Order: sequence, then structure tokens, then C-alpha cells
Amino acid sequence: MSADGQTACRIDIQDFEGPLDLLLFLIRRDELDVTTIHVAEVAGQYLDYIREAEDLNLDIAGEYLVMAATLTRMKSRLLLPVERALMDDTEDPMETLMRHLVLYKAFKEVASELRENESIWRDVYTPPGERDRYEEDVTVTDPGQTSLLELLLALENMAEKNAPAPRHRIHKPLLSLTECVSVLDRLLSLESAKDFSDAVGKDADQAVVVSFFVAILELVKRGWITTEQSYPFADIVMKRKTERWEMNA
Amino acid sequence: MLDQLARQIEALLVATEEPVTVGRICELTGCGTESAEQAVLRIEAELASGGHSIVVARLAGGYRIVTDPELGFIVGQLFEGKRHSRLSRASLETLAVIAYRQPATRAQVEAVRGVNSDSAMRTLLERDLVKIEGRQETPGRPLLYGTTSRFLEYFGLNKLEHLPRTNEMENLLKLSAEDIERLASELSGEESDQII
Amino acid sequence: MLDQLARQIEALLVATEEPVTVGRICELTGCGTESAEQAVLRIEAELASGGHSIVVARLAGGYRIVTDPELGFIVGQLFEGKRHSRLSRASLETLAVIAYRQPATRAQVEAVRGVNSDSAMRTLLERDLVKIEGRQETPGRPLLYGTTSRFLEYFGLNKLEHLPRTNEMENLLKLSAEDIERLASELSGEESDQII
Repeated sequence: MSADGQTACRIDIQDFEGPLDLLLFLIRRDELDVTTIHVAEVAGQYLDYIREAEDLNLDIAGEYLVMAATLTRMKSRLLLPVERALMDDTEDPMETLMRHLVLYKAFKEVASELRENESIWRDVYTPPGERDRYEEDVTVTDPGQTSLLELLLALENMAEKNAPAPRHRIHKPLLSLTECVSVLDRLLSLESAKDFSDAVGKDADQAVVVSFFVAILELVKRGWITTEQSYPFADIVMKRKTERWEMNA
Repeated sequence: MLDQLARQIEALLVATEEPVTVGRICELTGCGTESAEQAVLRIEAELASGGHSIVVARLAGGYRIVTDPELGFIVGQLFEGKRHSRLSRASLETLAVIAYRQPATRAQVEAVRGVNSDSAMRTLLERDLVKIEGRQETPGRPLLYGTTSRFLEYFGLNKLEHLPRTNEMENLLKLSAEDIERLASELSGEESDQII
Repeated sequence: MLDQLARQIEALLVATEEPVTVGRICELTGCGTESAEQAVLRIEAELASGGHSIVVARLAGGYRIVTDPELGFIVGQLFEGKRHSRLSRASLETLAVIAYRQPATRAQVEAVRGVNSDSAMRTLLERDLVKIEGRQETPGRPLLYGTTSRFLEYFGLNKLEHLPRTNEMENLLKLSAEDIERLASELSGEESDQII
């Protein structure tokens, strides 16, 4: 904004929330009543103001200019009684503008009342809530309803426990799918279920857990095993469904 | 000395993440509405007589325990830098129009304010004070906005009817309904290509 | 009846999100270590004599006020079944990228957001707002994500085409599709050995 100090004593367009706000300011400055004021009296001042601002190369938002055009039209209508008579059946734009000003003024006042509420309630603080203390204890899903997501979460949980510092990404080579499958092939029987943590070993590192997990997803997809989990983060229980696993199929 | 029911309710009002309605209190503690309301009064009395720093607030249709605003200058330090700034005047005005007029389209807000309210609207959405409630079944299908329960909490209101000057504003809006619609339809005609 | 210092400390311990050390209490209230410790004892005594449901917990080298564990059976119910009611900023951003770009890989989301979106993604999956739609047929075969019908419901939308296109979301998507692809392929190159 290039006011160069010339506008020091002037009103700054940035202080206003739009043309209605500026109009209200002009009305109030002259201690006029919005409900009775003939808008034409203020229109002149508004136009002067916009003209000056334009002369100063101030950046004027389009809405101000639209309002200026409207006010100019109103003023010219006042000067042309003929046109005024012709337009008699339509509504007087001046009245509309006045109603608009009253409405806007009311909202402006309400907004400042809300501002008071805001300043009181900004000083009010709420306890953070105790979800963290309780949620895990109470979220239980029905047994046998293992979704892909719960599987993922279980993995996450196990992987986290085993990871020394979770800051870095894994770059360890993973076991191949075939390797994992052949281990599981030996481990799983048609008769009894097996826990995932047993399959990978108690202290398996993250890469191993990931490899086995992917293998399990693949086996589930092929319908060769089923998985169950009694609640989120619980161990995944695997059961063999088919006798023969042909990886190349 | 608080009785068992009051203790239970107090714990709920401390631990909750959002105001708890009387109905929910009854459900969780197994008491009746009247007993719940009286227990809340006993909690308030006991907190006051012990000179405690917390109070029961009636917000967004429910209760929750909050710190005394008088101590805001101390507690606020805990959240320095994390605290939201106060709302701008543009945001407050926009919020006021939405609050009384809801559900309202952006064009309706702009019709009342006489000025573009895009960025104010964005701030309000971001701060969860306003939410999208659907679309208006008119040409262009503009989005409809309403206030959230966070809005009520933010201004310490229990319900929408507790907004300042509800009746007066309602009447005013009724009187200017046509004006607003006319201006709004002019505005949304100009902008319909902005909305997908 | 609590004195002013105890009141201030109590308010801090109620509102804090993590335990507050004695040192921090002194810093915020301007009192000495000994006074702080004694004030905590006064708070405890006053809470106990009023039969209140909250206690001072000594945790992780600090203090905070929490509900009495004895009332866990009541308080726990508040969080039963009901997941977080509000999405965090990070989740929303992530969701936005997925919603507008779907199907999208995590690397694409991160390319847009410029930060790791792991936990946001997990939240969204957990809350059934986003689902896995398959794998992209590129090296590393990254997972592809899309939004669920729960997502539409959550945002009160009838169909995906009704998604709002506010400037906020446009800002997120300022990058051209090519930019995103390029950034994403760089990212997924780094991560190709991380499967999930």
C-alpha cells in the first residue's frame, strides 16, 4: 500500500470489512440513524472516499466499486424524477439498501458480542480427556472377525516391540516369500492352530515379521490358511486349510 | 463430601473429551435425570467450597468440567504457541451469519456481508467451527454450512438458542429473506463455476 | 479451602496433556520447589476431604490430575466402541489427498503433504474412512488407497462427485499430477523394501 503518510489522518480502507461496513462508519460518524437516514446523504461521502482512495492508488476491492456504482445510480435517479416515476412499481433500491444496512449492522453487533464470549472462553481450559487411559482396555471385537486392518495393526504392534528405535526405515533384506511359505508349510498342520508369534519366533526382527506377515496374507488370499484374532493387537492364530501348497500354481 | 453418584458424574465430566449430556450421564451411571441434575449441583457446591480451580460448564447441550477462566493466564502458558489466535472480524461476522441463518450457503453469507467471505469460511472450516451440511437443491447445488458443537463450546454456549438476541435476529432475517435470496442468487450465478 | 498458589497449580495439573514437573510448576507460577510440593499436598488433602473423584498422579517425573482409578468402570464406558470423534489436521489432509486423487499410494500422499503420513493413514483405515483398493503395477507394488462409503457418510455426501472443492483442498493439490508422480516415484524408490 503506497499511502506515503498522506493518509495518516484518513480512514484506512483496510479497517473496513467491506462497503457496508464503510457506509455504516460514515453514517455513524455523522451520528445519523440507519433507519431514518436518506442513504443519498451518505452516498456522496462514500463516493468521495472511494475516489480519494483511487487517487492514492490504494487497492480497492471490487465490492467497494460495485457499491459506488449502485450509489451513483441512486443519486442520478433522485435527480431524474421522470425515471423515478416510471420505476414506481418496482421496489426502491434505496429502501433495499437501507434494509441491508440494518441487517448488516445487527450482525456486526452480534459478532462483537460473540467476541466478548470468545475472550472469556479462550481462558477456559478443558482436561485433555482420558481416552488414552481407557480405550485400549475396552475396545474388543468379536472373536473370529479378523479384518485386514486388524492384521496390519497386529503387525505394527509386533514390529514396534521388536524395533529398537522406530525412527528409521527398514532396509534389512526380507526373507523371500517362498522361504517363509516353506517354513509355514512345515509348521502348520490341519489339526491344530498355531500362533503367529510362535511361527516367527519370540525375538524375530522387524524384517522377519514383515516377511512372514506378507506370506500369511498371500496364503489367506489363496485360501490355504485361515486366520483369527480375538481382539485388536492380539496374536494372530493361523490354521491350515488345505493339505498341499503349490507355490507355482 | 461428595456421595458416590456425584463422584461418578464428576469423574465423567473430567475424563470426557466433549460435553456429556444428562441423558448420557443417566445411561452411564444408571440414575434418573433429576438425580443427575442434582448431583451436578452438589459437585459445583463442593468444588466451590473447597476453593478448587475447576468449575462445571454447561456447554453444547451437556456438561463438562473446565478450569476457572480466572486462571487462564496461568494455564495458557502450558499451551503457548499452540493456541489458536482470536478470530478475525471477518470470521466472526461470517460465523454470526451462518449461526443465525443455518444452513446457509456461502453466497447467502456474502449477500449479508456484502463482501467476499471465502477465506473467512476456510478458517472457520479449518477450526471446526463450521461444517458442511450438504448441498442446496438449487441450480449450481451450492454447499450448505452450519455451525458445529465446537462452535458452541468455543463461545461458551449451551445451545443455539442462547446466541445473543435470537428473536431479534430471527425477525430481521425473516424481513430480509427476499433481499438475501436475490443478492445470493446474483452472487452464486457469478461463481457457480467455482463449485464442483 | 485452597489458597491461590494451590489453585493455580491445580488448574495446571488438570489442563495439562502431559505430567508437569516441579521445575515447570515453579517456572509457571513463580514459586519455589518446596512451596510447589507443599501446595500439591494441600491439593491432595482438599480433594480427598471433599470426596472428589480426581487425584494427583505422580507420573514420569511430574504431576497431573486424573480421575480416581476406582472409577475406571464408569469412565471407561465413555470411550467404549466410540472412536475419536474428530479428525486431526494431518488425517484430514491425508484423507483429502486420497479423496481427490484416488486411488492413491502412500508415497503420493506424502509427496503432496511433504511429511510422513503413516499414522494419519492408519487412523483413516482404522476409522473406515479409507480402504485398500489393490496394488499399483509399478516397482515395489505399493498399496493403493481409496475412500469408503463410510467416508461419504461421515462428510454427509451422497456421492464422490459432491466433494467440495474449497480452496483449502485446492492448495493441497496445487502440485500438478506430473509433479506428484515424480515425487512419489522418488519416495517409493527409497522405500521399496518396506512393504507396508
